[in-house]
Parts: sequence; C-alpha cells; structure tokens
Amino acid sequence: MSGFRLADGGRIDRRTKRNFTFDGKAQWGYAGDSLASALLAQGQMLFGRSFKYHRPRGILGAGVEEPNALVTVDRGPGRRTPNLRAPSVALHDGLVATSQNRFPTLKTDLIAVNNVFSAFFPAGFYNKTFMWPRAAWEKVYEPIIRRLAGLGDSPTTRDPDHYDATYAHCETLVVGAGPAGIAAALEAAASGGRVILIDEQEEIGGGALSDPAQWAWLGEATAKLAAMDHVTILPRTTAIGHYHQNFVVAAERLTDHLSVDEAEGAREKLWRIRAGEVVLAMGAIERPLVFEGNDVPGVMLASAARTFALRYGVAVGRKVVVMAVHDSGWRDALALHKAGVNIAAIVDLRRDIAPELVEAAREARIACHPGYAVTAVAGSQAVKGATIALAGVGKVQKLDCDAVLMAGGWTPTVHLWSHAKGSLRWDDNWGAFLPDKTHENLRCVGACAGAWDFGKGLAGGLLPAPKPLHESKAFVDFQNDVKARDIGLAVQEGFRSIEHIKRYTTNGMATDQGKTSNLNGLQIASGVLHRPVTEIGLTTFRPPYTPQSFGAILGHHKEALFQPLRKTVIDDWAEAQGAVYENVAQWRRARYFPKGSEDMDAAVARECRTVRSAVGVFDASTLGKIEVVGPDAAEFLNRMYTNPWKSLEPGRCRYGLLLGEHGFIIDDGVSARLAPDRFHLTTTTGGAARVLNMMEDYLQTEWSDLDVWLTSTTEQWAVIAVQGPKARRVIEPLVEGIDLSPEAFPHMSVREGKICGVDTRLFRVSFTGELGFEVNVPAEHGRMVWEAIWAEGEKHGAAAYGTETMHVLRAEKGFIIVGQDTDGTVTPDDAGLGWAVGKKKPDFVGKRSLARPDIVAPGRKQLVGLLTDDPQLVLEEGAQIVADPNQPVPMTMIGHVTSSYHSATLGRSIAMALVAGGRDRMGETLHIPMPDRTISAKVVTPMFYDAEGSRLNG
Amino acid sequence: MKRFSGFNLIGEAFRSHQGWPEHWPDKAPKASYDAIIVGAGGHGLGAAYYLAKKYGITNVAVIEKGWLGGGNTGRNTTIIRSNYLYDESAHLYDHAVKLWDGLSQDLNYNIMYSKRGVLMLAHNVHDVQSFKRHIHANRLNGVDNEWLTPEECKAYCPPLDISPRTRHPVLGGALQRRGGTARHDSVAWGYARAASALGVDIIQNCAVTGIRRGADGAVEGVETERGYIACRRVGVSAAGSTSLVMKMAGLDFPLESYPLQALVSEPVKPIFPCVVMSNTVHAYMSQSDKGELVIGAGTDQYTSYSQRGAFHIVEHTLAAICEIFPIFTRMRMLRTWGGIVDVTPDRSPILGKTPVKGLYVNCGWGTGGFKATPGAGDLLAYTMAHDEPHKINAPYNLDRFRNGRLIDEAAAAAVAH
Amino acid sequence: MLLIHCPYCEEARPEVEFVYGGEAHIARPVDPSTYSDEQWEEFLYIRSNPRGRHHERWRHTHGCGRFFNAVRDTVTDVFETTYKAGEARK
Amino acid sequence: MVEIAEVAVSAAELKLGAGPVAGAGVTLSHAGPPARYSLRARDAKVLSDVIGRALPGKIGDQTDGVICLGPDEFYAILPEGTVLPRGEGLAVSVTDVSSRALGLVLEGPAAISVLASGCPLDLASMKVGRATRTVFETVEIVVWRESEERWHVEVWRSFATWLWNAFVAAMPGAHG
Repeated sequence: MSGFRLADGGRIDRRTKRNFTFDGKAQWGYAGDSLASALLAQGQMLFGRSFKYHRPRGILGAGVEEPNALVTVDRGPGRRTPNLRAPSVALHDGLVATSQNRFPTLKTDLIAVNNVFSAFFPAGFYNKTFMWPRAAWEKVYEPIIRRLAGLGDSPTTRDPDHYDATYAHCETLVVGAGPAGIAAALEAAASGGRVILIDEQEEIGGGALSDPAQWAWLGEATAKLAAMDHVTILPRTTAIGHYHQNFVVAAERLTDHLSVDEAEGAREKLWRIRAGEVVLAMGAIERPLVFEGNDVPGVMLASAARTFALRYGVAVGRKVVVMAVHDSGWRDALALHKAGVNIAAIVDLRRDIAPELVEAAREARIACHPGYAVTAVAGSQAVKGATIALAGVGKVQKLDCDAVLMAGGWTPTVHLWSHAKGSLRWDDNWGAFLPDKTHENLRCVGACAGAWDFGKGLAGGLLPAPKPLHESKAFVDFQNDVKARDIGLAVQEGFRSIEHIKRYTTNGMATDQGKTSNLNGLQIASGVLHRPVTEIGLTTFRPPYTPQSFGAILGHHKEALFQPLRKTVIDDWAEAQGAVYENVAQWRRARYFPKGSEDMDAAVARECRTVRSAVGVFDASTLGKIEVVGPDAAEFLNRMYTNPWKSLEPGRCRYGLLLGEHGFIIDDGVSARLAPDRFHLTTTTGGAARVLNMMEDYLQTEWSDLDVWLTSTTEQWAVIAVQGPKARRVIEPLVEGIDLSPEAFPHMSVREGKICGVDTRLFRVSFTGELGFEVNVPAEHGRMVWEAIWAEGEKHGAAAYGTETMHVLRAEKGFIIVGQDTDGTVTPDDAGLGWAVGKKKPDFVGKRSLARPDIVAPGRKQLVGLLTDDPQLVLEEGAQIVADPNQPVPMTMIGHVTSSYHSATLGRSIAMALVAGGRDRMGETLHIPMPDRTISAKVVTPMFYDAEGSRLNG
Repeated sequence: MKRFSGFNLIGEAFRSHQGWPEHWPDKAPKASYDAIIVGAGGHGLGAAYYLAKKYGITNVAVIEKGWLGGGNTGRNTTIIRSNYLYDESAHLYDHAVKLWDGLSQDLNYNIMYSKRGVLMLAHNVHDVQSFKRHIHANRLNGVDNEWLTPEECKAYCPPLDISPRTRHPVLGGALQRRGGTARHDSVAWGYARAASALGVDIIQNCAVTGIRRGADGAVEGVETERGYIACRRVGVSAAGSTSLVMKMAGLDFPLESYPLQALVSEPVKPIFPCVVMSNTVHAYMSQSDKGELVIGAGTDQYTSYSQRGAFHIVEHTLAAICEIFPIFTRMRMLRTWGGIVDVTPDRSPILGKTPVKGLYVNCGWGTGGFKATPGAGDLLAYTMAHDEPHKINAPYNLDRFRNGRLIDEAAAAAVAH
Repeated sequence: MLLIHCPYCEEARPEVEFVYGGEAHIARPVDPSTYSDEQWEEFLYIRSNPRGRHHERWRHTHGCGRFFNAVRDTVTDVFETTYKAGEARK
Repeated sequence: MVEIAEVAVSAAELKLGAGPVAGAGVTLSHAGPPARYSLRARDAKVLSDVIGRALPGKIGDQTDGVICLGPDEFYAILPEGTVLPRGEGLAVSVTDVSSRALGLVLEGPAAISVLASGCPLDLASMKVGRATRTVFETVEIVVWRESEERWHVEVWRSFATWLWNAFVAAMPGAHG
C-alpha cells in the first residue's frame, strides 16, 4: 500500500495518472478516480467545513448523499461551480478544486469559533434574539449572519458554456443502472419496445461497481444492451423528477468529467422523457449512526468505504473500526478485509448476530464487540481512536483506529416514486418507507422496492450513550449541523409534526436534502415523542433528486435563443436607416429614425412636421390581422364588436371596438368588408393572438351554428402606412387598377388591386388625421414595395416615421391607444367611445356588463384632454391628477395622465388623461403634483388638431 | 410565555436549553368559543392574535386541518411590498407593511423582516409608463416607491445585466426601499406563540367538516373531525381551500385554485442584495439569509389541488432568471415545491363579511398573500370584532363582482398597443 | 407536463399544445339582458372549484385548434375522460 | 465583484440563414416558395368541390400537399402560383396565406433528433406522409414527415429566424 492506495483492485486505470490541485496544492490520482477517492488515496481526510459551526468534516458517503465534502470546481473564466460533492466529481487532468466555507483555510478556520459557542446557537436561536435595538437586525445582525451562511461562492460572470435539450419517448424508462435496473432494462428490451436506461454515475452498474464478483456479468450485460438499437444508455444522467403521466426529466452531464481541453459542445443536456412505463431501480442509501463524535473526519458510511476500496482501490484508513447495527456492516467489513483493508474491529449494538457473520469475522481475525456502541471518537480533524461502551452506557473500551465506519441500515430511494404522488408504507424491517400504491404506470425494483438482501438489522440510528440527549453532540444532519439534541429541543418547544421539526431544526434541508438525515431525524423525534414514526409523518420529496444546474434546465433558452424576437420584413431597412427600436409584445418596432445628432424629441418633431406638411411612411406590419370568411361573417362580427357590422358595404371599413364579457375595452382596430362573406380585421399588435383565441372561443363554443371561419393573416401581409397631404401623390404612380380619386375611393374604404405589380389590399384609413393609405401586400413583397414607396416619397420630401411619431399624431387627433389610454378597467363610455356602441343592438360581447350598477354610476373616470398652463411643459405619462393641490398626503387622486407629448404641429404640449367625471369638468383647472412642483392644466376635449377633419381629404 | 431575548438565550445555554417551554400548547377543542378562525396560516393566526391583543376577544380557537403554517405561509417566496397602484390596494398593503415594521418586537419573536428593497424592472416603454403611474400614485398616497435608471438598478443589484443588447433591455426600475422579505415560518410560529400566550387555542390536525347554521341562517358553529364546536363568529382564512369551506355554508365563491411553484438554489455566499421582480420576463428572485436564491415560478394554467406543477414552468422560470442575471447558469436548483393559490376574477382578495351572518372570509390573495399577513390578520380580526369591515378592507367585499367595482391591479398593467 | 387526449385528434398530446379554458358547461345566456345582476355575476365569476372531479374546457390550440371538454381530478390531475364540445356533460 | 461579459450574439442580431446548413447526419435548408392556403368548411365535400381536389379524411393525414389539421381545417402546401377558387357564398373559407409562413426542411438520419430537441411529439411514431400542427418549444409549427428522413417544417415568417437558429444550435448534439 502506497499512502492509502491499495496495491491492486478497483476499476481505476493505474497506467493513466491524472494531475489536479486541491486548495492550490498539486495532487494526483488515476483515471477512473473521483476527486474524493484521489484525495483519500493521498491521505486527505479533511474536506470541508460545516454550515453553521464550521466544524471540520470529511467524507461521509461515496455518492450523491455526501453532505460534507463540498468543493468548488473552477474550469476557467465564467466556469466556476460551487457546492459540488467530491465523491461525484470525476477526476480529470487539470481539475482545480477548492474547499469552501472556511476562513482563511480549511485547516485553520477562524469561524470555527462558532463551534465553541455552539451552545448559544441551538435550533431556532435566531427567532429568539437579534431583536434589539429594532434597527440592528437589518444593519448589524442580518449582514453578519448572511456572510457566515452560504456555502461556496456564486459565479460572478457570464457562463460561456451552452446547454442542450431534447424530448425523448420510450416504452420503458429504467432509472438506475444497478443490477436490478439492468435486469429490468434487459427484460424490457427483449419485448422490442424502446428502452432508455439512465444512471447518475460515471458508468452504469450501480452497486455492482463496488462488487468485483459482479464485474464479469456487468460487462456482458452492458455490452448486450449497448448492442441493441432500441436501447439508449445514458450514464452521468440524473433523473431529477417525475412529473404527471410518466414525464421524467433528466439531466446529462456531457463535459464536466473531461479536461477543459477535451471538452467540446454543450456542457449538459436536458432530457424530457415521456415513458409508457417507468421502472425505478434507484437503490438504497446507507444510514449513518448518531453518536458523539460521528462527524469527525474519518467517520463514514461502511458502504462508502467499500466503494472506495473495491471500486477505486483506496483504503479509508490503516486501522478501521466498523460500528454496525446491521448485517450489511459485517458484509462490508469482510469485503474490505478481503480487499486488503485492515479492519481492526466490528462493534455491533446487537448481541444476536448471524453466526456465519461472526464466524467469518473470526476467521479474518477481526475483533468483534457485540452489544457495544461507539460513545466517543477521539480527534478533531482526523480520527485518532474510538471509545465503545457496552450498550452505550456500560463497560468502556478504547479502540485504536484511524477510521470508523457506520452501518445504520438502508433507506430505499423512493424520491421519484414520491414525486409521482405514489404512496409509501412504513416497513419495520427496513426501518424506512417503501413504495406502496401509485396511479401511474410506475414500479420499483431492487433495493428501492425493498426487494434486496442487505441482511437484517436495527431500525433506529441513535446509539445509546452515557450522556443525556440534551448534552449530546451527536449529529443527524451533518451539513446543517443539526444534532440529535436539536430535534429534542424542537419537540420540547412544541414542534410535533415532522415538517415543523424539519423547518425548526433545518434537519434535511441541506444540499443533500436529507438523504442521510431524514430517517434518523424522524426516528429520534418518534423516540422523544413516544409516538410511532407513522404518526409523525414523512416530509414530502420534491424534485430535483439532486441539485441541477440552471443551465441544464433552461436548455437552449439562453442568450440569443431565450425568446424569439419578431421582426417585420421591413425591419432590415429601418436598421440600415439607423432606427431606434422599442419592444412591443414579441415584436421590435422602429420607434423613431434619428438623423445626424437628433435626439428622440428632435427626430419625432421632424417626423411629425413632415407627415403634417408632406408625407410620412410607417411600417404597420405588426398589427394583428384576421380574415373572417363565411356566409355568417357579418353576423359573427356583429355579435363580437360593440358597433353594427351587418350594414357595412363591401369595400368599406369600420372602426371596431372589442370588449371582454366584463364590459371593459380589450382591443380595437379598423376592419374592412372585402366581400359579402369576407372581412379583413385588424387588431392591436399585442392583442392579435388573444383576440383570435377569444373569437374562436365564442365561435366554437357559443355560436357553433354560424358558418364562419377565422384565419390569422397577421404575417401574410406587410402593411405600409402612407400618411400626409401628399400621400396620394406618392402611391399614385405605383398603383394599378384602383381609382384613387377621393370620389371613387373615399376615407374608410378598401380596394383590391396591384401595387408595384403585386396584389394589394389598399385601405384608405388614417390614424394621423391626414389623408392616408395603408398598403397591404403579401409579406415577401413588403420590402420591395416599401422601397418603391420610399423612392416615390423622397420626391415629395417624405420621412419614415416610427411608433413614437405615430403616437403623437394620433394623440393630436384624440385617438386612443388600447393599453395606454385604457387599462383594462375602461368602458367605451369612459373612453369617450360611446358613439361606437350600437344602441339598437340587442346583444354583443360585454353589453350586459355595461348595465352593472357601478358601471352606470356617475363619477367614473373619463378620457379628457389636458392643456398645461405652461405650454412648453410636457406632463409625465402616469402622473396623478388632483383637484386640490394643497391637501395633505394621502391625497385624493381623481385621475392620471395617459398620454403626453410635445406637439410640434401645435407648438405646445398636449396630454390625454382619465379623470373622474372628466367630461363635466371641461374648462376646469386641475393639478398635477410632482416631487418638485405642482403643474396646473386645463381640462379640454381630447381633440387638439383639425377638429372638423378637413385634412382627411388631403 | 418565557420571553425571548439574547440574555435568556445565554442563560439557557448553560442548562442545555432545557428551560424553553412549548411555543404553543397543543389544545383539544372546547365546546364553544367566542370566535373561531378556520386555517392556521399566517393570516389566520394573525387574526387570532389581533382579536386577542387589539379587540379583547380571547376565547378564540384557530382550527387547522394539517400543521400550522403548512399552506402558502410556508411555501411562498416571502416578498413584502406595498407599491400598488390603486388607493384601495396601496392602503391595504401599506397597512401590512406598517405592521411588519416592529412585528418582531410586538410578538417577541424575530420574524426577520429585512427591508432590503424590492426592485421591479421595466423592460419596455409600456412598463415605464405603468411604473411611473405607480410611483406617482404611491407618492401621493404616502407610499415609498422611486424610479431608478438602469445604471442605478445595476448599482442596487449588481448581478443584473443592463446591456441594451439583451432580449428585454432594462429601461429602469421602481424601487420600494421598505419592501423586502421576512422568514415565513417564523411569522406563523411567532403569531401562534403570541396568540397562544393571550389565551388562543391552536388546534392542529382538525379539519372542518361542516358549518352549522341556525334557523335564521346565522352561523351557530363548526363541525370538525374532533367534534362539534359552537361559535357564532367564524372567520375563514383557508386560502386554496376556501371554496370548499364556503360550500359547507352553502356559498359559492368567485374563486379558483391554481398550482404555483417556487424553487431555491443551493446556498452561496451573499451575491444578491435585494428582491428583484420582472413581470415582463417573468422572474422574481431574492437571496435568503441562508444563502439560497429564492425564485418564484409561475402558476400552471389549470386549476388543481395537487400541490404539484409542471416542469416546463420551471424551465421558463430559470430561463428568465438567467436572461436577466446571466451569472447564475451554473448555480444549481436545490428544491422545487408547489402551493395552491386561490385567485379571484380581479386577482384582489376578498376580505370581509359574507351573506351568512357570523361568517367572515379572508381569501383570494392569489400569489401575493404573504406580504399582507399582518394587515390581513388585523383587518379580519377588526371585521369579526365589529361585525363591520374596517374602511381599509371595505372595498374588498363580495359585492364588487356583482356591481362591477373591481380592483384589478393586473388589468391596470395590461399590455396591448 | 400533462398528456391530454384530444377527442378530435383521437390522440394523447403534450400539454404545451393546449390552452386551458376554465370551467366547462357555463353557457352564455341567449339573451344576457334578461339576466339580473346576480345571475350575470354568477355566469361571469362564480366557479365550482371542486377538490376532485372537475369539468373543464381545453383548446388544442397548437394542434387541431378545437375546444373540447374534460373531466379531471383536481387532486391527482388525472383525466377521467375528454369529449367534444357540445356533447352532454359526463 | 460581478462583471457580466456581453452576450456574444443578441436576439436582435440573429439572422435567418440563406443556404443549406449541414451537420453530422442532417441538413437544414429552405423549402421552395409554394402557395399556401388555409381551407375551412363545415362539410369537406363542399370544400373539395370548390377547390377541385381530394381532401384527406382524418386529422393528421395529408394528400398531395393538403394536410388535415383539424375537423374542419385543412392546410394546403401547393406548387408556387397555384390559385384556388374562393367558393364565394358557400359555407367554406379559402384564404391565401402563401406569405404567412416559411418552410424549413430538415433532412438526414439525424433530422428527427434536431426536431426532437424542442418538439414534444413522439416523432419516431409518426408515419411517413403524416403531418400535424404542434410546437417547437414555444413556437407553433406544422410538421410534415415527407419521407423517412425528410421533415418539412412550416413556421410563421417572423419566428423563422429564431427557429432556424434553434435548429442550428441543436445540430451538434443530434444523432442519427
């Protein structure tokens, strides 16, 4: 034996050395090692510091149950990962690992002073103090507690890695590739269905990896499965949760086991698997025993020592004592002995032990101490001996040893079963919960089903001790520093439900989520309360089974692919012109087109003036569009919208106002009747999908007798608004087959024809108050037609304008923007749109709600215009309005500013506002209190420009 | 009740803490009470406490079907703020925030109210308009809320990515400095302990199975798993189970119960100093004193009592978190869980009297009930003590669904264009 | 993610193709103007919200596009059945 | 100290690729610009008579480029320039949506794996010739299995850039 590395054995590749560092110190191991096994082989016993008391801690387990040995692995800039379990970190060349939660070093941690004062920090201590003086909690106590808490350090820059994701389907999903899982996979594969076999470890085999006798079989079975096309084997893949109807989510680690140079492609991959049947073969996790000194580095699970020796060829000590209450401890001791580990003694609380085990131990010349319990462990940073006592309280012996192994029985891993809402039943023999019933096509096999022979043993983990419980320093949850006596204290303080005990003590709430502590905590609470375990309950298992990176879970949805950004076919042109954008729903829209050094105000003023004096061109493609077709189309629209539609002539347009059934405005738009049975509807940009879904709902479920169909045509048409006195002159040369004269083509009408040689639906509509057209062309021609219009427009001094100018121009005319001047609580009358409600219509969506008492009551907020006394002052949108500016806070607010701009056309500011009883306040002066001053403004009709509408005709 | 203090903690340390009594004694139900609260969450326990403390009614029982604080009180992301738009909401939530301040001392229980600030991010022009509207309304209502530029947002919360090249650039934020978090379990335990000390019986593992009404229709008492209890004043504060309890009294309610998920990361050293909410990206996060990143996920689309949500909700939540805080992709999700939230048509609570005399209700808090805990408890207690709502909760009546006077904060932030 | 049997497609499909549509069998009155404020409130807002069997609407929005009804247990989230819109309550 | 590196490519900078992109076992390319129609009818026979074509009988079936998407809904992907009669006055809806979508084609043994990276359907069980509306992550698509290894994906125009890039991102991890 060199160091702690056994002379032979294990699945490591002794010809391939791996160099790495731990806390800056050069170390080495072999290919196939874990970080834990490589460090143990070098004699490293101290791996980390506990959460609360900063006690020195070593390795407890060899797998994901490890609570103590948490490390940070740094793979270069942006690639630092905290809180990884050393036994689950595969060793590779160049691995850089550091210990955590210590100051300044792992060996000399000054914060371990907490341990000295641990008596002052029992469970729930923070509830009892830090309350005086009142301000000190946030200013003094909390910052200190926060700095002391936490484990590793968060990354501090963008992660350069990317992550993959997929959906997968199979007839049988097997979770866990130990012997039971492999057998289940072979059986399922034989039936010909698709099989996915996943396992969290570096290679499949599970417990068999720690049992050389099974390696030959394991090799054959693995090869057989690998050869089958319909079987997918996924090692390094953790099933993180079971969701409804056998939807199992798993995360595959693709590159972390490779050196940085070898790593290529995605770091992790999310598997979203829908399975016909799920077979859980997740095994069982050994339980520690609860005794004084059970957290000294070198005290670990017997199964872990077995794995380190037989799988990694590492002895965890030179003189090892086994403390067992279970046969499996004896079996592991014998296997360790056979592998060359010096087992000094087996201590077992039981007196009645299977004779063949005792006989085998004798043959191996291992001292046996039946009826004894470990009552103390010497050493602080490593084991230096153990004290045992008969039945924990009687005759005392000291044992010379450098490691103590604990065999406290086994807890079946029923996490995914529990995620699936499968019920559990208590089993006295296992001293644990076993799977019972489920409504999913889900079954457990092997150890997690209770169908595995670990031998027999005692169920409780708390060993008898000479000290009373309240003086004991025996640990239950190692990471969170929960002692058996904390559980006693919780019960003493009236916490009886296991959920309360867990939350009060934090038992089971560490990063291992209680894999080794839940059952012991439950048993101790049961003992203190003198009530059976089943009456205290089991805390619910929640996904994930083990912690999983955010990256794996978000999959492709990172950075540029986070969410689609929708652009119109004219967007590229706007970008080339230097447009500044704003996001509206999923789209980006050009907000304004600055020239030279113009800021937004200057650009918008110029764009506005150009539209009013010449012509402007605007990309309106994002407006929602719905084609409504069928003999009952007009009847349907008549029922949906507030105003009448049946009388609308083909070729004409109408403004439509859509309410929810609650009577409030939810959308609007101008729509056209193209033919008796065909309408072209428009909606707001953000409302497109919502409106279509709402209309489908009414059509399919309320009025399914109507012969009418809805088709989204939002993306079929690019829409180019040409607005301004010269609009007609701009499009005239480009249009074929449509008489553009005012007589033949009046305001609010639509014609079909050609523009630039392609089909168009040409609307004569105006959201600016100017003569205007909206040119609809099939999207793939949108850019071409836009450029042709632009070229024509430039001859007439045109400007391209964006959404901001569109907003100003419509506000000058008092046109509302749904969502800005309305907010989901505004009725048509509130918005001054009473004219758009068909008085004679017997019904439309939302009509009944308009008759509710509060909707017809006086004093509702109504849309009005505001003109500030100082014409150059632009009110802030969202500013609140009061009648009496001198009242004390809280003030009575009577409304707010919904839209506010500087109008270049009018040379002054204008605003729209929702004001209580607003239409009865015309001419009144109201006040807008701002932080630094109060602004006065006069209530006016929300129509600031060309009230008679003469400009519509150019 | 043995007083909690640093002095007593040190004293107890020298006798292994054997002198601490039960937080609240386990009581068997009496034959009758002057008032019963159904549901031992923070709201219900708070109501019992204030009934005893402020309104002089001490013969009170809180009846809980499971363990106290085990519903949404123990399952939420503990965000506290009051920067709501409408007067009704601002007054309601600010009443609570005023009570949060000093609650630890009032209860003699450190509930760890941490005024670390709640920052709500604006990602588009509409958000900016909406947040400014909130800020102005809050100012005139005496509620603190201030506008921060993107750079100020970044200074307040360094993990924030304010690059204009992100999918949803940060255009600014609204910060309520008095907003923050508190320790959820401690709130329930603190109220239970303090109420218990004033004579309130806390009865766990005792489901209500019926509400008995007299010939005049008024409440006479409640049937429970542990027998009938006479009582003429019953306050129901049962969150997701409110519909079921109300049905026992013959009332149908405008409520639906949805699954809501939340999750935490593994603990790390302090990196995230405040609470950040982004409605546009759908991300809500803070860091607990323990070091875990505490993240609110969305509700599932369908009603359910399963306390179990779908995974794609978690996918979208973490994608959103990493979009605005890109340093966290290598952080690891430690635990997810689900709660049942009861949602009204206007997503504002119902807090007041019901059509049944002697039956009072506090429900419909949706995803935002924790922040209101002390206020909701106090107002339910006031309403039960006076058989009239306080002026703060008077607007939160059931009539509003009939007359149309809804209090729809979410609609006020509606997006269209 | 639920797996939902669409009665039109006659196939079980993933939840992300569907949009939930609230409680089923709440018909809009033929003439809402005849409804009292109480009746209208009930139509708009009152929901059964049961713990157990729930009749609800779904739309296979990203599939066949159809609204249909389902009976689902709100405690287990298990679907008992799904059926076409217009069919009698099951 | 937090210092957040700028994102390499932003969502706004994503480009819709022009030509085929080849990966291991899969090629992504654009389908030609066909004529597209959304076809609706209460009685499929009436619709069939209007457009003069046979219609597939069941949801998910496809006949000569006409896909049955729903009980009264068909989606036709026809040769460029095809013009269908509108059937005015009849209980049908014939709507030209040629420009609404773009067609992307994934071809090769690993094509199915690229598609499965974001599409939750059991694509392996989808028979050749069948087609359906579904989603790729959050984006609605129509998937048509044209042959064993050729998948035609229809997506609304403004989502095509995102989808193209999502497919490209999934190619290195795809397998045949």
